[in-house]
Amino acid sequence: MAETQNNNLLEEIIDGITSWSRINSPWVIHFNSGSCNGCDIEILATLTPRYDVERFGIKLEGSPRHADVLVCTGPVTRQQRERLQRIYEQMPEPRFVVAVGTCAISGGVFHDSYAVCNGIDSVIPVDVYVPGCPPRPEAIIDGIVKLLTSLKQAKEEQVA
Amino acid sequence: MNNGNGNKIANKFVVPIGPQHPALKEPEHFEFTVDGETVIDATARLGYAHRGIEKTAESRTFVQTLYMMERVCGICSHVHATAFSLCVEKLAEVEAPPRAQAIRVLVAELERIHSHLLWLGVGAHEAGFDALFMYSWRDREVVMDILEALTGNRVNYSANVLGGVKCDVTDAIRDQILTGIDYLEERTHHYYDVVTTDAAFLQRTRGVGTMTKEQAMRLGVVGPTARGSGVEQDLRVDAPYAAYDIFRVNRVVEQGGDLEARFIVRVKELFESYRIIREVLDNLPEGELTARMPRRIKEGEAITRVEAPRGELFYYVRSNGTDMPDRVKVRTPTIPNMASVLHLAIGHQLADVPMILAGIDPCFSCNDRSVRLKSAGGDDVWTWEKLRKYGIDYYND
Amino acid sequence: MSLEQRITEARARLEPLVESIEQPAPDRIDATIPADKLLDVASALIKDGWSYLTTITGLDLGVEAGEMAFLYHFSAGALLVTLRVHVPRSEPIIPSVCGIIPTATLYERELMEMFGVTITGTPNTERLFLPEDWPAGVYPLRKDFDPSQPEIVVQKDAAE
Amino acid sequence: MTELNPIIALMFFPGGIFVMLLGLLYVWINRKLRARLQNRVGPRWFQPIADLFKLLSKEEIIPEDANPTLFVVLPVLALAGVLTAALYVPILGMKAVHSVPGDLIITVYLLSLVTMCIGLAGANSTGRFSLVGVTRTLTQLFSYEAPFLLALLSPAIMAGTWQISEIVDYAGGRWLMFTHPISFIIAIVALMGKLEMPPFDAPEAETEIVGGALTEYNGRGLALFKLSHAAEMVIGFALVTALFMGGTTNPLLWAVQTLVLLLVVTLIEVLMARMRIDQTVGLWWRYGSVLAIVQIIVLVVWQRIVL
Repeated sequence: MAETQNNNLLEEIIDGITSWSRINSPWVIHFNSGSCNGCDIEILATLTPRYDVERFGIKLEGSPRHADVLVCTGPVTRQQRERLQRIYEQMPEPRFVVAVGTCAISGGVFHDSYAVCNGIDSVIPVDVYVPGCPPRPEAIIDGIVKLLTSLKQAKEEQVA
Repeated sequence: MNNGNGNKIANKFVVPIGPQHPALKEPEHFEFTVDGETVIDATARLGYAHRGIEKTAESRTFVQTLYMMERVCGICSHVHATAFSLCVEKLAEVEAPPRAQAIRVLVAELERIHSHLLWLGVGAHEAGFDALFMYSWRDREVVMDILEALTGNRVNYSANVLGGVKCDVTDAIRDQILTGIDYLEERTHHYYDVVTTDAAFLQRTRGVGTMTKEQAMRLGVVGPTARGSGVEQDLRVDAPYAAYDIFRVNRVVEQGGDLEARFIVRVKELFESYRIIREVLDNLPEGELTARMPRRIKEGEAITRVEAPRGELFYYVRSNGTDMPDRVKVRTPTIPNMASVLHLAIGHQLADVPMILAGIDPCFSCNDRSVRLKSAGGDDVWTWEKLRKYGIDYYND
Repeated sequence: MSLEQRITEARARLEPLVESIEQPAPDRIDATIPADKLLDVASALIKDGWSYLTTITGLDLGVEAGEMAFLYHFSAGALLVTLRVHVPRSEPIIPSVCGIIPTATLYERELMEMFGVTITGTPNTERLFLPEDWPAGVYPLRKDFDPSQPEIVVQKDAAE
Repeated sequence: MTELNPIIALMFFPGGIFVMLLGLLYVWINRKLRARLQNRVGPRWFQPIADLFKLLSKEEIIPEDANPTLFVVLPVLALAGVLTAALYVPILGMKAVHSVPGDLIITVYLLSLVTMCIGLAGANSTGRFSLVGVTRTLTQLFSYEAPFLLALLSPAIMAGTWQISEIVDYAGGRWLMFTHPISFIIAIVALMGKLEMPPFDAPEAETEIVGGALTEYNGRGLALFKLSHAAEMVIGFALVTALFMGGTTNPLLWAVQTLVLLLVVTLIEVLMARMRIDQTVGLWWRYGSVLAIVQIIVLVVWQRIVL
């Protein structure tokens, strides 16, 4: 009994550290699947002095291998659809997807166009939707923070 | 020249350039055909951001199309909306009231400031100079606040309505704009020194991607890229639209023709924009903001050309008497600039291609994984860097 | 170079080669020309850098009219000269201007893929905007194109 | 220092855990300073530790055309190299744990072992970008290595030995920083090249080649490489302070000296744009090596006249 006692204590500690670290250092990769660049410059604006996401440990990474959160913009044009899937598959587990902007949620203004697949969730599973055209940098940060808090809750339920 | 698989025939190799860059509307993908040393053909493959806008416009009413036209490019959305509404106003023979025209000029110049500061930051980020990127984007927040106070949104501000504008300049906004502009003007002097004197930065911009005036004219280059090579071409001066005939713009032209000249043109245009904004605010005409606009636009064609931050923007609208446009043609300034730079590459040595491409400063933050390898025989995929390295070795030995 | 001087200059260049010249707007001059005269009129217009080709607009005048029109817009300062080339809808063929205007290749590629017009002598016939997996023979900007035809095959693969 | 039990020395105090934690602290100071200089708030103090644990807990993906054992072993090798180098260098103002004649050369080459491992790792993971990252990393290695070694040689020549502890004794009173200004500057700038800080960060230029040599690495491998990079920073600063800034003194003064060095390096880093790889190589071979050789000649001649 004692033996199982302390090794699930050990597990608990390790779980605690891993989820603490995942919440505190979400590395982000940004993919533009045919967006008008409105959302992209707002995402880039979150790095700059006024919003500065580095405070939360969020770092913009170049390679999908290094990233945990895929921040995706644009209504997924047909040309980018297959590439979006490929980028998603190249990210190591535990990975999350944040769809930024109305186009990423539903194809937005270009909804019924022949060249658009209407939204990210028609291609890859999405965790957080950030509405807005484009959403303000605060909204994007709020989206990522909501993703992190949902991680925390998922952890608490798992433990409870 | 063999490229790894030893064949000497003219082989086609693919230079995968990043598919996403805020300043270039369309992510692109360059392909060069090489015969021995010289480049014999260079083409681009666009379409990563092709959303079928021109076709979708035919199934939308004029008002809906206006909102879509604002989202062609997130950075110069006001200019697209202005061009489209001017076209439709020409078709319906409706003249927007003078106050609306002046506010259109005001928002257009504010947008030019925001777009130029953005390009200055992204250009610096591309050259690895992150301090300038952070500072220029921090100052850009000032102009974003002004735009938000004036129109209600930081990006895609949709100040335009068919027949006028829907936002007005109150005294409070007026003061906010004036204080913001004073602060920005003082900061832009600092940027002007950085762009012209900072050694580390000049190493990456001076003599890069040079284009002579004759080449620029022949290839039909537009906007600051053309004005950087001495071409006197500025639609606000040549063909004044909206209220540019009242608020005169003086042309900013540089003779250098290289990347540094283009940086200087854009920074000088910032000063020009500050002056125009102050002029507009000082003598803003009184009057309503919109003119009555019929729902059904009678049959006809209209063309408007507008000076977007990146160059000449061309709009062609054709109506067939219903409340839906029959055809909308949009030609963004990036297409001719890119086509001419590609054309410039033909005949050059393979080793010069990196400099020429860097000239239009596409950002290579490439998630290159998203580029499909060309499977046709004899193709070889060179990374951008391998090409650059090849250029260096070529000149050393 | 005021607008009037530009107009007189444009008329001087166009008169010998063209039958009718209209002026639909104060800053615009139109000239309808047959397809085979396109090259000489175009080179007359761009001689010694007087004007440059802004773009080529493709128009499908509808199945009943059985005609397509291609508008070559040349801008010279404040003036815009448009050359209109009318072509039967059944077999639309126009000569390429890439010989004299090298950068026109992008506009011509767009016309080919959007209208299905064959442009003789154009250096590059590859697709410009449409995605690689776009079915051949389907031209989106034609009036008789219905968007439902090339349905977007969306398979939600086993990513999640 | 030898009375300290070697295992503890290796594992905990001046060796392993301590150097890694100190390295993470220095990485945090560097990022925070850079952010503050760019008018940003910058990361919280535990950020590097959180990054480390997160990377350790991520899934490990090994590209299928890479040799799996090599892919896994290389990060460990890099970290091992750096930690052994830590034993020869006086850290925290205390004498080095081991002192072997000629250990200056050992330390320098152990430090460049890390870059070799990164290069091999990049080559092994055969992604297009890692291949390019490798060529850049190695070309840069060959460009700054010679001047770095020459710069470190000048105190060695004055002290007449290759053993760090003896050089440190010789350099005890004198602040060689002022008597050997050129090699001091070259040593610092070469250190920036070794740590791939801007303006020498062409090998991992995020806007050009995504992740450089480590594009394919993730999870554990990346964590170990980041750790070895952090430890390398500490050892580099320790080496330069020991040789040029008056040898081993009390820990407080050592901490102040290294922090001042870190401030100087971060200032240069923020102010400079990234130099293209051919410009860096040009800079090193044209100016770096020539100046270093001139310094050596001046020293040798001066030594001959005076002694």
